[in-house]
Amino acid sequence: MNETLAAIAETLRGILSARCDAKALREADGGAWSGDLWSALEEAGVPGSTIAEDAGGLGLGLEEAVFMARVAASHAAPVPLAETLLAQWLWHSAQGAQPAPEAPLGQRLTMHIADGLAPVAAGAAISAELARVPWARHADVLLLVIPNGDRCQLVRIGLAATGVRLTPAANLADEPRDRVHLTGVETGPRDVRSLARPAEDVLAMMALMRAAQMVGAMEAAVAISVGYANERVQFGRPLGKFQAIQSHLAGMAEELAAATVALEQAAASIGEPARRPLAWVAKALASESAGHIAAASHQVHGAIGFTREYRLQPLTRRLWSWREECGNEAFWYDKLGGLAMHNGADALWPWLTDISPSSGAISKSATNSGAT
Amino acid sequence: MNETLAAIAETLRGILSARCDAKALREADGGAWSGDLWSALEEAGVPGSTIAEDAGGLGLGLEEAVFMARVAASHAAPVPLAETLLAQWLWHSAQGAQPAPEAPLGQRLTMHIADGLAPVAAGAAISAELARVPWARHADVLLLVIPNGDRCQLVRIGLAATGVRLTPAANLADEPRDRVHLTGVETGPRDVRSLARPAEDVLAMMALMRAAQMVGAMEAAVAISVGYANERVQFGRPLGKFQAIQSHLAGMAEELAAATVALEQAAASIGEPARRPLAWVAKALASESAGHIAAASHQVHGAIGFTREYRLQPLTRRLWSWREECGNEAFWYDKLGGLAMHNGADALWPWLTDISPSSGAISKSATNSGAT
Amino acid sequence: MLPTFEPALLPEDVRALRAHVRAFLAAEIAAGHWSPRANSWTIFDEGFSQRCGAQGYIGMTWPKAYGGRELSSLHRFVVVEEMLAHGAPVGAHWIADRQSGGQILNFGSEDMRRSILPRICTGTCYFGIGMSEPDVGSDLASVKTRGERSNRGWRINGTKVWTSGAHRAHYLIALVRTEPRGESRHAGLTQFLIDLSRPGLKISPIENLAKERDFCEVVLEDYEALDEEVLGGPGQGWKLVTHELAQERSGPERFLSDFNLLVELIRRLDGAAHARKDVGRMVARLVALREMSISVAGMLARGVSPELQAALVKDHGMQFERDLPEEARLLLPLEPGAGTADPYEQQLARTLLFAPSFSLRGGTREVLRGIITRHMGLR
Amino acid sequence: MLPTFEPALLPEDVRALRAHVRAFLAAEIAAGHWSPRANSWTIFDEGFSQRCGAQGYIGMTWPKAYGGRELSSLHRFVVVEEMLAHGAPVGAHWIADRQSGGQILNFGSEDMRRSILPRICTGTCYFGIGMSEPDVGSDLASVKTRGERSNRGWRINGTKVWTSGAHRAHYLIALVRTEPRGESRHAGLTQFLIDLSRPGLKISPIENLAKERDFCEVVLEDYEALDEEVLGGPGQGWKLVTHELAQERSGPERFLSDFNLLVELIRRLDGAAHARKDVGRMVARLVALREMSISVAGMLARGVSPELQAALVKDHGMQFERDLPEEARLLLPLEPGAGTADPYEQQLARTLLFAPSFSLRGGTREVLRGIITRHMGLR
Repeated sequence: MNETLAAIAETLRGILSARCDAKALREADGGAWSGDLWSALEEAGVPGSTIAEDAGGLGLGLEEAVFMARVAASHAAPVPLAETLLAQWLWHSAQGAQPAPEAPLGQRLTMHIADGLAPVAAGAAISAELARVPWARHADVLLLVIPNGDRCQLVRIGLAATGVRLTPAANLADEPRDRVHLTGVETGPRDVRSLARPAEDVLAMMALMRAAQMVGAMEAAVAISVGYANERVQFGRPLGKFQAIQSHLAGMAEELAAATVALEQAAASIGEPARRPLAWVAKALASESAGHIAAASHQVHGAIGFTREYRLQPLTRRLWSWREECGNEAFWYDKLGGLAMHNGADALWPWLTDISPSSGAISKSATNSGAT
Repeated sequence: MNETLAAIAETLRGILSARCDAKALREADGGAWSGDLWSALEEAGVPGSTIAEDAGGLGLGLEEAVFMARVAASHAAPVPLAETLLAQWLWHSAQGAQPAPEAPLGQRLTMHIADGLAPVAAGAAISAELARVPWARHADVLLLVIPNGDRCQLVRIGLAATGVRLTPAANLADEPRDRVHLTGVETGPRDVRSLARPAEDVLAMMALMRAAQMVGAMEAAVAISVGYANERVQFGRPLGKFQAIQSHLAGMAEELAAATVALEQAAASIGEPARRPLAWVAKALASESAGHIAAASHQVHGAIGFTREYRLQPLTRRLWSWREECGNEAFWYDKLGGLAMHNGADALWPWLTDISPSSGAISKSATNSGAT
Repeated sequence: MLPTFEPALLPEDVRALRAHVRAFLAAEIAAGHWSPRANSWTIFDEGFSQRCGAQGYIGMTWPKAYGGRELSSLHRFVVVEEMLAHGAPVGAHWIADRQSGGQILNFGSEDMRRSILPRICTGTCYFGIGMSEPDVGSDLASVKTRGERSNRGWRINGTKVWTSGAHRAHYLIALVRTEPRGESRHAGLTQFLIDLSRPGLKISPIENLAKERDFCEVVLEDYEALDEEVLGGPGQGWKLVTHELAQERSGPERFLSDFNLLVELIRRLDGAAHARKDVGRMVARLVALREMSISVAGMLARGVSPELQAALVKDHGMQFERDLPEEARLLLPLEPGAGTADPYEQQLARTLLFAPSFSLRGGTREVLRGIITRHMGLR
Repeated sequence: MLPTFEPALLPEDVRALRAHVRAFLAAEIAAGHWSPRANSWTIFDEGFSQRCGAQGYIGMTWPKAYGGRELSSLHRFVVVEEMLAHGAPVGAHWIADRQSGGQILNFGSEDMRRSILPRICTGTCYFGIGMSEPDVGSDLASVKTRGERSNRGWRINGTKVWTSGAHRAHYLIALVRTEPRGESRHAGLTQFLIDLSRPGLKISPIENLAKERDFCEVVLEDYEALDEEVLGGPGQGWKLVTHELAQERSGPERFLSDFNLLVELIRRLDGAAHARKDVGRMVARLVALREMSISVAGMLARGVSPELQAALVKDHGMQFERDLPEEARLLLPLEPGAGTADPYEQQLARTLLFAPSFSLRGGTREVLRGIITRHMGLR
């Protein structure tokens, strides 16, 4: 871990451990906005950290964003941090119609890829119905991503604007996943930017942020399980002395290690389009492991883990939700398998060696890796 | 177990335990014909037991045939008993062009469903190439099954006849699975019969016989594994005291129990066309369990199980072969899933209750169960 | 050495009984009393239980003298499997019908039988399970709840936990240590009938992660039990609880909890070819599990103890129940959550949240696997 | 507490090295010396080993004084992974290069180093592993082979088993009990260099279930070892064998054994849409396993002990290797057998037969999982 990340981790953990206790999580489950937590994060400059430096942010990149999302999720922090960090970064990576002066995108952001929409002219009014938009009810701005060939359009929608209506919905962890109805919502020229990446890249980045959250939640679930196995005595011995429990915990550690390595290598190379499939791998492995690790954690815990007051369920309910969001493992495995078969049998090994960030700058032979 | 089956089991075990030792199995692996074993089985009337009583047999049915195949396989008996029992039964269930006098089909039988052939006129010459015919090199007669709408034709081919040529091949267990080349092989009027069942029924019966063999081999593998776990000491304790080993063995017992129940219910209702899917279930579950049980047996045994001289491998190599033969689990699951979806969601429960032999005579609502 | 599952043939009159139950359930659903739900045996619905009682669906195997019908375990099996397969809310009478009533019938006083069993049969008297304690899961012999002799009988102190529905039930049967733990861990335990309407009890529902309040904590503070409320006699607790667990492990709820999810999955798949293989696999496993379960019911009907077979069906069935939602979510992906009207989405969300509990009830996997290997001849 | 896998960056000159190995292997295949096969690190091919030696592919990390190239573990990693990924028959020099040479370098006498290491580097000197015994599998501390002081040094008696290729190798390194087992099970053990050309040895190949003769039984009957053939000093055996096992567990052969099967599967699938998801899953797992393995190589290069990470990669990789043929057979069903010319069918049959051995080498799963949980802080 480099020094920047270590410093971020310390700051974040200080904020989170005090403000993500059982009471706070229960209130968030009930629909309350975790305003104190968010304010503390804002005071520390966290949500705005991926805003470009010339626009008043810290100019952190996605690798740091991934790390922050992971740490926040290990505390089950009920705030749209992952969404805000990514949306800010995308907005500031994109070209605005009128580059200066730089206007802030918003404070509490959410985003959504609108596959069904055609690119809009600046100033046009937008009507659409968007399902399962994360945290919409607590966000002030929605960043709409509209596919446009090998680019995409980013459209800033103020959620307090006329023509915006929400129907509340939630995931299994009670995180808001609202339906957003847009009826002739007007956009100004400063609200539309063009991003030099295809929408499937943005989806991969969203998936990577979810993978980061899953790794964080899995780390916490494994740590809690180890602690419980050391404390709880059964048949006169600590649980952890039983081979069956050891086997559960070792299996959890293995899957978590694989998912973590996959996450870190994808985050380290998020700027290289030829290594984009690493994000697919990261989300796929995290999604598959999430189910196994959640089940094994509950298996280790027995009945106590099934209660709402115990601290395992905020993590496992998130894992069960996040694994489906932004493409589950079947979705990303399918895409990766399609790529491998498209590249052909003899290209598999060179592709495997090239795709790894350990190989340094990528060679020509891997440039077909984006095609499917 | 009823008395007939108990008597058969005793006879068979007496013959097999003396003649399926390591030396005999090794010779069979090398390509030798297990003549002594077969003669002993013939003397006891086993291979001919499914011949109709009026044709000189015992008139046993497929339920007994399934049982005999299971017991023989538990000793890895290297002879075409399953094939002979089924072929004899089919031949005597079919209608001959000239019913009397009854001529024997043969002594050592094999069979093959020739999907590519059109029904032949009696007396016609047959040319075909048949892949992976079990035991062909040691058999005297091949029963060729030619689909004919909702019936099929059974054609008796003497393997010593002019125009028959073999290319030897084998499965992973060194059981002959030869390629049979037929070039203008002549058939007499007594060589062709018509069976009032579709070819897919015959395939299901062949699959059921393989399922029986797999259950037999799995029973032996589980028993050997339990014995080994009791004997072998590691870290100062018998292997069986380790929770990880217990877990392997319990898992094996569970899968074996499910496969056995599936086999027995399919065998008990093999005469009822509406319950034919039970044979699909039996082969599918046996095939899937075979892999798990073979792997777990080897896991329990460690290195000794990987040696050729140890008695586990004749069983596990057969399991790895048989699970692919006559349709593996993917094939039969697919067929069963197609049926369930064709029947529709609300038909699933009535179908489940009707298909079970525990329900007695089948009701009307299950008669759609043959359709896919 | 290897477990055998003798086939059982359902009695001829089961056919009519099954038709009767199906008609009853169809009418219930048509009347809008409830909709089919996965894991329905945790759903408490007094009205439904009373209507079941009116139909004679509760306590079916018990003597007529106590309100029963003197039918076989196979008859009961058929009623229970129909209820579960249709996702009917059997939670209120579930424990009483499955295990507590049997304990009272076999080990209770004649007064107890006469006063309680007929009320169970009418669907108006409900039970909770009083086995587990805060630090006692699978290792039941280590229960810490203590019973001491008192003037009137016994004074009981301790805490029972995970007692399903205790806040809505009338009784529970509690496993209590009545003599200090000696050489044998299994000696000195006693089962008591606990009347939840009496003083000396503090019952607090425990919210589970699905936000339902099914489990309770029951604190006994100087609860006074009468001598005649001892089941089977002081010190007989271990034998009795073993019998009770065998009942708890043997039923079809061990693989039918999420059957309704499979039904709704098939409906939503609408014949999709990519799903055939996996759907077929689930159906095949169900076919075998159901046959094994019928065999266990047949053993009970013949008076044979199915300890091994019940443990085996439970462990194997539990695995099936846990696999089913995981298969479903890959065949028909969606983001599960609250507040959907779609039956498949509802069942999937509910089953995902309940799946961790599938392995809790009736003993952990390790306990079950220990039973299995012991019977297999592992020394 | 949770394992960390620091990313490693391969040195810049690895790119040229990799290209060199690929060209070498392509020329080997083109010349018809061998065809790619799964599990190729059990295939003994002296000619190939000598040609590898001539290229400088063996003992790469050792000092130049002993014939090595003083390259890093990461360089060796790249050569090894290229060999395995191309299914090259590295069996003859495999053990010597991976573990025995390192033991000699670190714990052998200077004479031993000078006489043996250069021959290993030229691909002409081969080793077997002398750890296991007939009744000693994972529990190495219980070895029964005994060494007693003799006039010339030590007299060794006992039986070693599962020693790969001992009938074709020149040496083995044997773990021997040289003092009676006392309080500590790990004390009193010593590693010896055993010269297989000397008297006092009976070597019998053991046929495996794939009908290959890779493993041997080695009976030592009054075998005389010299004092200078003790590695590291008498009583140091446990420490040394632990070091050796870490080397044995850390390599990419723990997930690349059947890589060739995946290649041939993809070739035969020819883009079949039904297989995409499962192929993608295998590829994803490989991506992560390879990165973890590179991280382990990086730890070795930095002189950090990778005991936890190596155990973790081995156990996880082994699972991948065992799953691969099972996935393949369902995606592309066929009846596996001998005598086919199709590469996919060949690799599938070979891998199915070898799969049971994947978990044998380098310690059973339970041993590995014990190491993992201990490092995780399980007390």
